[in-house]
Amino acid sequence: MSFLDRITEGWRKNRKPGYYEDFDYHWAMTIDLDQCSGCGACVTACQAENNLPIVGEDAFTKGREIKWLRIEHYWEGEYPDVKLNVIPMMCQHCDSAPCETVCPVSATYHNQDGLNTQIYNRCIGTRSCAVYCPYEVRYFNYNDHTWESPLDQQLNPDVSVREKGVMEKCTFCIQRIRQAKDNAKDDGRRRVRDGEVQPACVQTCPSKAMVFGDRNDPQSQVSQSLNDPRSYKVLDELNTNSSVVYLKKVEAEG
Amino acid sequence: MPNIDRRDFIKLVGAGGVGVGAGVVLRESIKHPKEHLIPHVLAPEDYSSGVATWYNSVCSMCSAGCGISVRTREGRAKKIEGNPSHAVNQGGLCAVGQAGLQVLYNPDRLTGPLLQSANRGSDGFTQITWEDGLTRVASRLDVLRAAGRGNRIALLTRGVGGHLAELLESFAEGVGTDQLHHYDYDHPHALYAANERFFGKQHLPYYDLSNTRHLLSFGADYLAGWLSPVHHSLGFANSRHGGDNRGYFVQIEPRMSPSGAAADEWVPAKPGTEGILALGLAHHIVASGHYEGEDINEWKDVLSAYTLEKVAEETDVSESVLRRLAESFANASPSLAIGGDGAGNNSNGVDTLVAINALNYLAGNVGEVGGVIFNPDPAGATSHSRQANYQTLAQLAESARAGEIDVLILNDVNPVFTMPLASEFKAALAQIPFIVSLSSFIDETSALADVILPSHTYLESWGDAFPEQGVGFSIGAVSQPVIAPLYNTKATGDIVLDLARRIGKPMRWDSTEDCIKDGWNKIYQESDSNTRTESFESFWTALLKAGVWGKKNHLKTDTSRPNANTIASIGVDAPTFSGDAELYPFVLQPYRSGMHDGRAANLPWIQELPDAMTSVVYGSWVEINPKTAKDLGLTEGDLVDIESVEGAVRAPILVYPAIRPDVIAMPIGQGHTNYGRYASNRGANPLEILSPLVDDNSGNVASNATRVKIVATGKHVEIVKTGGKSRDLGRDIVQTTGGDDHTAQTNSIPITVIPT
Amino acid sequence: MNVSIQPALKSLQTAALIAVVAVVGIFVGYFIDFLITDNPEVSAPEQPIAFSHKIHAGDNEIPCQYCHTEARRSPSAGVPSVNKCMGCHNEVATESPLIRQVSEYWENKEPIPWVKVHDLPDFVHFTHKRHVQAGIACQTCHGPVETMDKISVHSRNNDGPTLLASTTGEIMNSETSAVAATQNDHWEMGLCLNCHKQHDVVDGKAVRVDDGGFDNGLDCWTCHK
Amino acid sequence: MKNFVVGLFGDPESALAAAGSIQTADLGTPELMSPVPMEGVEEVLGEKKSVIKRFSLFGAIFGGISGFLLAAITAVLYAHPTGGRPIITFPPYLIITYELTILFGIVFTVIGFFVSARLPNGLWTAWWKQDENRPYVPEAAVNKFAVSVTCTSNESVQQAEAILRTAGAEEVRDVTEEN
Amino acid sequence: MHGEPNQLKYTDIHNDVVRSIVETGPNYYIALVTAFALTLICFFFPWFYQLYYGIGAAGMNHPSVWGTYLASFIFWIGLSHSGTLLSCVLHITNSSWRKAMYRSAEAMTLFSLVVAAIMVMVHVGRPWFIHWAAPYPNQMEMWPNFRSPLLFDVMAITTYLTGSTIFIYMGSIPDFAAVRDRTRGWRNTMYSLMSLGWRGTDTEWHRLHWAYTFLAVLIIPLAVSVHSIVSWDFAMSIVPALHQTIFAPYFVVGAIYSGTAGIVTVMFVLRKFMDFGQYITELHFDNLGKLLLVLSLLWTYINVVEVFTGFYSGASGETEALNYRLFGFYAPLYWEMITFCAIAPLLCAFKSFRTSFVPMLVLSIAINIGMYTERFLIVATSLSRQYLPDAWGLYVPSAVEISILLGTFALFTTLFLLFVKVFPSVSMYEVKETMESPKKSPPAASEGSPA
Repeated sequence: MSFLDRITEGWRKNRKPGYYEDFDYHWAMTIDLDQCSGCGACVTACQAENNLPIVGEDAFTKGREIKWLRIEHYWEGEYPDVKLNVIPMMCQHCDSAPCETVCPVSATYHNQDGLNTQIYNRCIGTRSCAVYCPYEVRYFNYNDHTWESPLDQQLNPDVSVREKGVMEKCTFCIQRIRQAKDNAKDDGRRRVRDGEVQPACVQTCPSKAMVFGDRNDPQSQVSQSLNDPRSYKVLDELNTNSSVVYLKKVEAEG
Repeated sequence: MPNIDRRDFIKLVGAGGVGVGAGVVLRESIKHPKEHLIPHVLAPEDYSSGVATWYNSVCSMCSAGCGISVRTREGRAKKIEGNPSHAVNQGGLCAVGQAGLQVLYNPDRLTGPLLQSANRGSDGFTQITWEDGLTRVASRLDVLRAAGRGNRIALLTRGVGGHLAELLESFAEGVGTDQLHHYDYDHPHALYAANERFFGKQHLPYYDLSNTRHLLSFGADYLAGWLSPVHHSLGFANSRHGGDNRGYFVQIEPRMSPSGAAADEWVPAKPGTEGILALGLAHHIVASGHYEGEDINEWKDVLSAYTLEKVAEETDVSESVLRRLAESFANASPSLAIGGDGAGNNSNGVDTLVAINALNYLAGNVGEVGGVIFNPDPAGATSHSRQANYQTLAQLAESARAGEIDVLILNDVNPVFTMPLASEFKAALAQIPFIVSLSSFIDETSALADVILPSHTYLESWGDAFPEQGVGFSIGAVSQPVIAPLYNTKATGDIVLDLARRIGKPMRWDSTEDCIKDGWNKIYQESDSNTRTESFESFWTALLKAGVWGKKNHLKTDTSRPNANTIASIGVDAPTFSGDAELYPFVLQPYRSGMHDGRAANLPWIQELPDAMTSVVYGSWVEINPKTAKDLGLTEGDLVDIESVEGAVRAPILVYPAIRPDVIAMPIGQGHTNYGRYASNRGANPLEILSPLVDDNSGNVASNATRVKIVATGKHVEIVKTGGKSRDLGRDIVQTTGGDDHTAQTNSIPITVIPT
Repeated sequence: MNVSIQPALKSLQTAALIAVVAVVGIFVGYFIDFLITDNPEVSAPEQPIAFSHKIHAGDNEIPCQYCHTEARRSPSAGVPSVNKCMGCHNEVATESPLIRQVSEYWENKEPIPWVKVHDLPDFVHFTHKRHVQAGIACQTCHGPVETMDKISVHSRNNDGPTLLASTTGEIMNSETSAVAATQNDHWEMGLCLNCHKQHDVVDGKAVRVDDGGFDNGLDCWTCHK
Repeated sequence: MKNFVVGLFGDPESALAAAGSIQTADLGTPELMSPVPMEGVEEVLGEKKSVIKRFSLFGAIFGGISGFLLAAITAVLYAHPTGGRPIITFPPYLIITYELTILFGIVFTVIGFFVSARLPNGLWTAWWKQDENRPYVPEAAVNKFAVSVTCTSNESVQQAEAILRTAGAEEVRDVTEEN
Repeated sequence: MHGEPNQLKYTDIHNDVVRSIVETGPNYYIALVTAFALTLICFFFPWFYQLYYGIGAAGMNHPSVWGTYLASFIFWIGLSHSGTLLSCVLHITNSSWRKAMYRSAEAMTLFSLVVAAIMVMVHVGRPWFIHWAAPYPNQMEMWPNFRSPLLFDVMAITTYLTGSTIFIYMGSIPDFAAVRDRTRGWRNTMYSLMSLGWRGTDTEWHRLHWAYTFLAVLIIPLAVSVHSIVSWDFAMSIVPALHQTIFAPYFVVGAIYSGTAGIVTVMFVLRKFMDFGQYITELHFDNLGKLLLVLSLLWTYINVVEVFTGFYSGASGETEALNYRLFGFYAPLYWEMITFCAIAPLLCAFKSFRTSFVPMLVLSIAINIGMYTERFLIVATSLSRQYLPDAWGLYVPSAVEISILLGTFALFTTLFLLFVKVFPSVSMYEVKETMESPKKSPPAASEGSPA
């Protein structure tokens, strides 16, 4: 393939603004806020799966925790008519992600699975993506993190340990997606089955509030969940076109 | 070319040399270090480098008995997940369960037997061999046993379920003592007592949250700490999407717990008045004709005092709310009332829980789907009778003080931390001549031991579990080692077996594995044809593979009515509190947060897990109502002393929007003085200042019945929390809907079980 | 008076020469270090036992996957267990001093601490399984291992495509064969990228195509983690 | 033989007048050297044209095109979709285009300047033989205005010296080829 | 010597300027060594520590991932707009008062840009990979992302740095030639090379004039674009209070404003310590004072507009960000900025103020403190109050950051001190141009013929 051909080919394939809709998969997640109790199991699952560092109290005090998935708390009203609304907040894998365009070195971009990916070893640490992200779900390694031996033995070998100066964020557990695709290849299947991939948070959620799957597949559980009339996107007015969809909490009358 | 003289030449050579050196250094500095490939001597069958192997086991972080699947790579456990086949948790797992890996890999774990060579509690431990350690212990035991004074040996273990309990039982018998106590701070003694009184069964029933349409939870934090949180979460989620008829959840508690936050309605009744409230509802149900049983008149008699007006006054809940709750509870079918720590750990705790049982009975929820179901046969479940309540431990301390205990064997239990200071438990331990600990860590209690024989973690040893509250039917699971022991430790069962052999009372098993297998063989033999396979061996293999076994034999069995005496005994007194209400204006509610009873405080993931309600990490705090804070002139981070009659603890103020103004709350779990690098000297332990006020019906301390006062210290600290401002300022981040569009069915969760 | 800059340039020549020599020196030093440590003759790390791939894979034509059994089913190719070595060497060449070393390890039940030669950085995800199953010959990346007494860090493939004779058990024809990593190719991103660009996967086998270009695993997360 | 006769003047007007006389006397176009740019040179010695603007224009156009192509081609060579935008996104690429337009405009202007002013002095001798040696008087960098005449014969030297003196040169020097 | 310029002779200028280069007193060395030592201690040591430890050495945290480093970057880029832009504009408009000061103003541009570029290195997490932001062919076949506003920055700053360097150099060629004739040894070699063999012929002057004019024409839009692009680093995000169309003009005005104030400071220093009193006169301070007044009014206007739009938007995010800036944690800084940049410069309405040197120096420094605060507030207040209140945080610079901030000034001073010894810091030929040219006089021997 000649140089010129490669250019024309690239142009042909990618010129349309919506070309990402033709991607192989389009992973998406729904989170039912009516079922989420904010217990935090997903937070620890994420930390365990993705080698998130134990940053220590000092770093927490300075606001440098690394939580790819966090639970946000919003109180409503005053005592005694007070309510707490919780919402798990992680990378929304926006199709129109503000963070992607700003990275000068393409360390974050939209991949063929519709994921907003972060290539740690390409990152030079401008931190602009974290500024551009309205969900504030990008976390920066302010220093090298260590695991006191033998805690290092729990590190997931499928996920790299990020070094200082690198931005990181939720990947939808892309290593599991990759593993599932690998398994599908072994089985001679072309596609991953619905439910075959579950990010750590979805897998562990005690109240099964999270559903993950391919929204290109209309039969998938997540596609059906997306059609729920309760579905909404956080900060949808920013047109980020996110892939994480929340289902509204129900306020029932006694 | 310029003329190069000698000096120039030297310069050139110098420059070249420096350059070459710099080049070499440059390349060397960017090269990767060499690594080694360490092959096996003999390749294991189920091992392939780079490929994950999963082992099913049982979580032992609390007594809920969730099934886990542990992912291992290259012989190391990498991740704990819920076992999707296990009916209790169906793949879900709480944060503490996942942090079990850090029990295994904790840098503070003991790596071999230790001997206290200095004063007790001084951390003057020296390494000894197993042989040495076991001999020392065995000789002590042997002397006592041989002299027939085996009863001077006391065994205190954490709540051990399954066949390991049988093994310990057998050991106690062997050494000739009946002082075998299981101790868990969170064991629901009051609930057992109340169930025995009302249902005549000293068991935990199955609370079918999944199918209920209306849940009244009296201080039961069922989503976070009560009985089987993961299973309750499943039930909660299922009920919220059980079709058009979405479950309605009411939480009655003075301080909003995570379950209260998830509920549709939070009712901040006065602390300790939950039972009165329940009886008020019962009164309304009976009075308004919702209950039509034959014994209606007896009920009317006993409930006559609990009119809504009076109850409203006593509980500080308006009459209209009470009426509405009673109506909807009675009309919803099925409905369910549960009572947890908040209600049970009061001076009137058992009465309160009996009242809640009565409420269930009156609403027709007993034995019904979506109500309270007793497992017909809690197969293999451990008897509650060995569980030590506060009184038992106080007695143990008393005998220790009296010099009646010669040897104390501790197994992974930390009463020094969870017992109030007023019990003087720690001082009592000092009177015991010889203390052995089988703990994997040095904690406040095992620090007092003379010999520590560190046991395996649950991920390295055999065990099994039969969750008593179950899932509506009998279920059991085997806990198998998923990783070769990291250190020079032994399984608890093996230590006990070894000791038994050494004192000449060998048991009928060779090893823990043997014991577990033996137990399961019995289950296999007794089981019906559904679970029969070709042989026990194939059953065993299949069991280990699936990680769980169950028999779905739930029957609507127990609909028996409480007899007249039972009904007549119903009644809840006003709660009593220690401390003068004038001097000590606030009721302290110590509650269990993410740290469990404190045993998870040494797990960094749990320390770093923001609290479910306040998002605080690494530390303790005191929750007070905004109004109270304003009255006292306190703001977040002001360091205060919480003083009870018994003592004081120091922690910063956290203004908490959802707590009664006359109540303050503190999380349990922090305040360790000696529990490894992650837990030690962090926060405060509210259990220390509890008054030893005991509910005689359960024998347990009424932990919600201590009055305290707040004394400002004038100091200020920064509370470490992840959250910024917890108000959404009209930004619609968490959106809600009250309309009809919530009826769409999405995540209906079928309860499944895969019997082997 | 002359204002040309040439005299000034001339007077600077020595200084410039020194600077140039120093800069060239850095490159030379870098290259010398490269030659020393990367030369197959010199750079191959000393192994605990002087195992020769030449004898095993070359002279005796033992297929690679006879020992590296996991290459087909696992991301890592794996090293054979001591047991595996002893499987043959119970019978074969038992008296050789090298084999004696092996049997010593076996008798002590100790693993042999082989030094890792082919190492990828932590952020790289590479799976042998996919590549072996796609019919890529080991030598494509590892070089003519069957000619090496010692395995060297960077494979140099001096003989080109003829080395594609597969030791995986199947003979690769020119159609299915992957192109060999060319001479002096280091294990850098460009090496992987080139091959991925030039090949497509047809029925699970890598096939050289001329119009592939974009689809075959060019996503960064194919190889990064 | 090539001689330069240089007259030094204390003021620009005299120097300009002298230069005009030299040119009228058919002694070739003299070179003026001054510490500041002199006004009115073009009236006396004829209009000067420079190729700099062509260089600038070419540079700008070249820079613009290469800027856009750089952005566009590198984007399609290894496509990394970002923000759901098309791979060739005009608004940002126009900014790159703009910047490179200016960058190359500047660089080519400088090249144009060097070429047209034959600087650096001494590097262009290969192409402009007559530039091999050019006269210079250091005073011209301070406060003197110099007129330099290139003479190829003794007569012209004398003639030029005469004209310069007449015009009021403070000093007249013969700057002979130094080899 | 302190007469009016038109009483000076060409030789005076020549001698004064050359003296400033070749004659170096001990004070200069003391100043240079001090500045260099401060640079090492305050800038490079903390930076190396940060390289070793990670960005955690600074005070940045989760919501506020940008901090003083970026504020310093904008500040220095802003300061750079003093010189070249002003110089170009004044060159095109033929303002003769520019000529005595533009060389040092351009030098300010250059060194500000250098410092700003270094601040980028300080700012990023892995500066050892910063070359990945440059388009060059590599085995990874990776190219930078040209869609990124940060890459616009890279391109713009590269261009601006190139342009400014060339511009200051081109303007200095005749002066290098003049200095060349007065120096010997290695200096002569250096100036010979730097002057490129300039002879001052009519053709050379002509070419220089055109080239210089073209450069000026090219650089004016470039300079405007540079700070617009810097503003887009922020404005292209959707952070409340940053996502604003007014940001580009806001930044450009702010940049010229702080740059002009910077020139006043440098003018004062040159006047005071380099004995250039006769070239840098009240006239310059007067004109710069007027410029400052105009710019301060413009700047105030844009600030008022910003406050108004924020207030008028009614969007929770915008109003909260505005509220926070005006009355929140950083409010004292905000009001300090308003005092220094909007109120204090009104003094420039009085000619007596404009023409007094010390008050102008104080004002110029105050304005730049205010402008630094502005940049800091842009970063700090917006990032700590974004869309999700639960992710709000607070950012306080660490000691390392403050030290590095101070170090940048030392670095700048060091570079500038080196500059005044290499470059003629007042443009000789252009100052000569502003004088009346010598009149016809009787022939006389040339005075003080240089070597």
